[in-house]
Amino acid sequence: MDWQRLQTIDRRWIYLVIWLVVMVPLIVPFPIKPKASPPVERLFNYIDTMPPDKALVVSFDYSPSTQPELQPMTVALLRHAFARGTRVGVLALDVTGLGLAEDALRQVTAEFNAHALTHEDSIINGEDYVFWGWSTPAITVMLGMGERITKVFPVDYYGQKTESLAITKYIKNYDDIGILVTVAASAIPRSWINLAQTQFGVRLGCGVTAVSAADFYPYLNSGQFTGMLAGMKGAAEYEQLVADKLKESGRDWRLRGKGTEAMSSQTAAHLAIMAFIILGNIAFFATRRRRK
Amino acid sequence: MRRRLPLFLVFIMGLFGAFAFFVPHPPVRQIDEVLRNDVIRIIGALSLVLGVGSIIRHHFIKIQRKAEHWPYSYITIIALVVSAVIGLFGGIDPNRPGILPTQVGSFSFHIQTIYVNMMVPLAATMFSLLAFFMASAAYRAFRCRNLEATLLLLAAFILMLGAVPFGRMISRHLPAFAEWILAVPNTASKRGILFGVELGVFATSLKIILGIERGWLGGGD
Amino acid sequence: MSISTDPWVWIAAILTLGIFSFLYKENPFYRFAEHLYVGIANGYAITFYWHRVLVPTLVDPVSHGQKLWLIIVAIIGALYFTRFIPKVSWLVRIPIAIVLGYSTGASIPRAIDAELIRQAKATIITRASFANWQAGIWAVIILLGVIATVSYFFFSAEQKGALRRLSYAGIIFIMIGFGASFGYTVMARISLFIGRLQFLLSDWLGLIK
Amino acid sequence: MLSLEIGHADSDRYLRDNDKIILTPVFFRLNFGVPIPLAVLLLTTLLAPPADVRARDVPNDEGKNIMVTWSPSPDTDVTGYLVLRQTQGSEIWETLGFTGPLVHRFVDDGAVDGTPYAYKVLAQSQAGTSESEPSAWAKSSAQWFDTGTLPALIGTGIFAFLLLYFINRAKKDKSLFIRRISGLDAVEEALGRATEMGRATLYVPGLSTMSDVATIASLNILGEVAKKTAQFGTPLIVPNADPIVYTVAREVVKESYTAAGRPDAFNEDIVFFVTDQQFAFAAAVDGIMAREKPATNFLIGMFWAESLILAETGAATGAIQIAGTDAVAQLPFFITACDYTLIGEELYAASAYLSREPILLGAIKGQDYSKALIIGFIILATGLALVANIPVLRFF
Repeated sequence: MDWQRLQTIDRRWIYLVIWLVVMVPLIVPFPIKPKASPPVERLFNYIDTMPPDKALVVSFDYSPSTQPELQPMTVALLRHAFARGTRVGVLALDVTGLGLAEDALRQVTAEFNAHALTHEDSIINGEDYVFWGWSTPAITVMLGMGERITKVFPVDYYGQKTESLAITKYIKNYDDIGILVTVAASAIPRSWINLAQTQFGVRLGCGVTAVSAADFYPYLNSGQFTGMLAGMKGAAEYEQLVADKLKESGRDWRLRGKGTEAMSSQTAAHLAIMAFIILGNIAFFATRRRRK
Repeated sequence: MRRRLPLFLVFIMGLFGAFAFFVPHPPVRQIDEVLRNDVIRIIGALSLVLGVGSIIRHHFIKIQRKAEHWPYSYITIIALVVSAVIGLFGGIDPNRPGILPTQVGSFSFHIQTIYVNMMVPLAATMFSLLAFFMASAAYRAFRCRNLEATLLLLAAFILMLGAVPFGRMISRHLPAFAEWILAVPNTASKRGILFGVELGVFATSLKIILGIERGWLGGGD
Repeated sequence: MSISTDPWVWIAAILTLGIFSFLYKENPFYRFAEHLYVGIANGYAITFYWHRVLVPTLVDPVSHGQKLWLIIVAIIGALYFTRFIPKVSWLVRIPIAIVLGYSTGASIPRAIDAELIRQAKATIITRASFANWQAGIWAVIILLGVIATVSYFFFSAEQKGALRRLSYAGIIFIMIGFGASFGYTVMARISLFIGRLQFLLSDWLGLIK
Repeated sequence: MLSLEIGHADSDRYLRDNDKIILTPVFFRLNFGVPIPLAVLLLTTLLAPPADVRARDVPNDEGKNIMVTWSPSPDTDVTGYLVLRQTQGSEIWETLGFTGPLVHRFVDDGAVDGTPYAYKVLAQSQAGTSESEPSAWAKSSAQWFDTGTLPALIGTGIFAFLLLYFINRAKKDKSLFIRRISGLDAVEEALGRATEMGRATLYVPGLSTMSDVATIASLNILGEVAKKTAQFGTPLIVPNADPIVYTVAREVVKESYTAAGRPDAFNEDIVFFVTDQQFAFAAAVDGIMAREKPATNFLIGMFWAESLILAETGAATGAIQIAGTDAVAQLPFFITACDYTLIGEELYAASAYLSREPILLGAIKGQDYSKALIIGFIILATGLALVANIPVLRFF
């Protein structure tokens, strides 16, 4: 074998391999069943055992640039809530997150309504969920929601008066919220702690990008975040937990999990890079020995 | 005058910038806020004209000299002018249209539409090239040449293993070990580097304010 | 399979492929995307600086007769253009001096306060660090690592004897840290590429749904 | 219900006497033999008010702020607190704001300095509200020195002294030592290679503005590099991502060409601006690297995620690459993809190293002593904390 040539291989071969190992699993998925790490499991378990009258609130605090990592999380969270009949409130603190929230809600409600037979099964806007929309500044939203949410969002994203929505009766302020999950690529989760949690004691969870996860571990360890989803891996683990739950309750719908799907690409890409490193070193040692 | 006035200004402004950090009294705070929010921003925004002038000139020279690939210079100039006209006259806020219509039938060419459908995908794609470049950089650089290079390689390897489900299959403790590397040796080295960097920033800033370092003045007298 | 009919999706897809083609080699397709990108980026910057900076901070107040002193600021900013007039071109140094002076001055206490003092404080070991023995050992390792790393950056002393050994230990820490940062970032970068592929395969080609 | 009546009054014009008027009958009736169950009912629906409301000026600020603190109502069903303010000489209580049930402090940021104010706090629950006694009068004032910045002031003073002392000494003692920095030793070799190959040299002074000190350090190095390219007659390409940096870079390069005795070799197209958008700039520089194939690339200054995009493309074109940045997050990528990397402070030592100017070398010595001081301080503080159990962290 020509080790010397392998050492100075045209990098385009490497690019081609990376391209293929990422793309093929997206088209032909070979699902790797992810095993949930403790922070993901804690978030799932909390939401799963929350009193039925408490709502889940998802705050879309990210922009399209981090969508590949974060959108699967919000989708999985919505699925989880609807699967157990939990009421859901949705808002966005990043104005570009509005479109992402709308996409996620449209997707997940369609998934559930496609299998709905009765009014009870259906997911209905204003009854089972409310999309408050966006407001600024963040501090006013975070504090105002502790007093009365309809004051912060007098009309919802679709222009309906929030006071007139059936769901408003059940979600008035933080007291009615079982957990609020902020999904963000910025420092916003910290503001949720500093304002909403220290002032009103609302329970928080977060979903963050892989790169920023290290910054949030201290808050997870101190219990300020009940759980955390970090990067695509976190999203994939949550998707799997939700899929298992749906299957258990006889709803084996095989919904598309962008996180899980991407995880096989991620694993393949990581293994490929590691294989390259190993190969490079074998070639390196082989040529060095020959030189001696 | 030509050198002294700028040096004097740097000294005064620098002194004030540092002073404002320690003094919260209203006149100082207010001036500081005005400097930051108005003066620096306006001066900065006006400097863009210089930059745009430079890029247009750069491409005009190419076209004039018929330098290699000169026809592409037209693309930059035309794209620049067209998007600037759309943005300046069509408005930046979709809800407050400018004097230029930005919609033909159902087709919108508002500057935000251009931003979302051209700049965002271009930026995201440039950014995603890193997936490939990390692989090729790792392949070339991560060789066990000596102890330092080997440690670089091992640390990267462990972190990569810890990131995928495969790592847990090798050892249950691997993800935790990866986290430890990040939290302990990594923190130590970053902090050590940071001490030097901050002192370098401090020293350079002081030298500029005191006029010891004056390379920024450029040539001439 | 349902290919998108939205012209903007097509434009985005074509530009995406244009950039990716650079991985094979520099080519007219990439060159086109690159030149277009630079042009639009500048056009957008002009738009942004005008509508989001100059109009609210300068044009609006002044046209309403408020903050008239801003006109002086605008004149100072306009001194940039003296660069093109050889006789008074030195005046370009005035706006530069103002921006440079203020920002370097402001960076002095902040470098000390936010970074040096805070980081030094975090490095000091107290009895509380030993609340559990593991955390205590880690704190000691961090302290030793910081000392070793800093010693690598001693420039005015010759690297021999104890200093040489210490700064070599510093390099070891630096390399482990760099390797860890590199490995840690891989996943985020692959995610970006997955995002682009999902756009191409799903939004554009409709191959996966 | 009684408690509802207490809180019923419009809080914007809330008279202090209200609660007395309404509370009196309660106690009246209690004292005069109301059936016990009714009394219990009345007492439980009554919310205990917050107590011990205190107001004081917020220290170390620009005035206008008064901090209000209180002991919470012992009732557990409190949903929040409303803070009210009265200006001396006025009968009106105005509502200032709302805090959550867990927070027992509030900053009034709308006070007029020197005017006395009194505050009271209203506890709210589903059942109703109850309010505290008013606080004593308090005034806000502005301070001339923020005592919280004292450590920074002391640090600034000590480091500035060390720096200036060694700069001063260097003016007399010219034999200052500086250790080897391999990245900078390579500059000459790298430029020589470009000359031999008859190819250009690319210099990217980072993507940041002049306010980033790394940019200034980079421009100093650019000055030295440009002198050499002028001497060797190697073409130089300097693309910029900030208009002001572009202006200064142009001046610096022009000056270097003049200093090297080759003002004729300088042309306006050496230094140019590209765009201030990060990835558009990266795309353009990648294009330049791939088309012009410079023999040497300098990537020195402040970089973000584009660091590896530039460095890997440069490596692919076969250029010798010298990088330097103080952006700790980007150093791993430069280390892996470039031939030489100036790590952190090495970037700042560079202009002293290249120019060998005694003043700059003196500054380096001052920085070294400052570092030694920091390390000594950390060790000393650790010693004191561990051996004598002195709460050192509280001092700064």
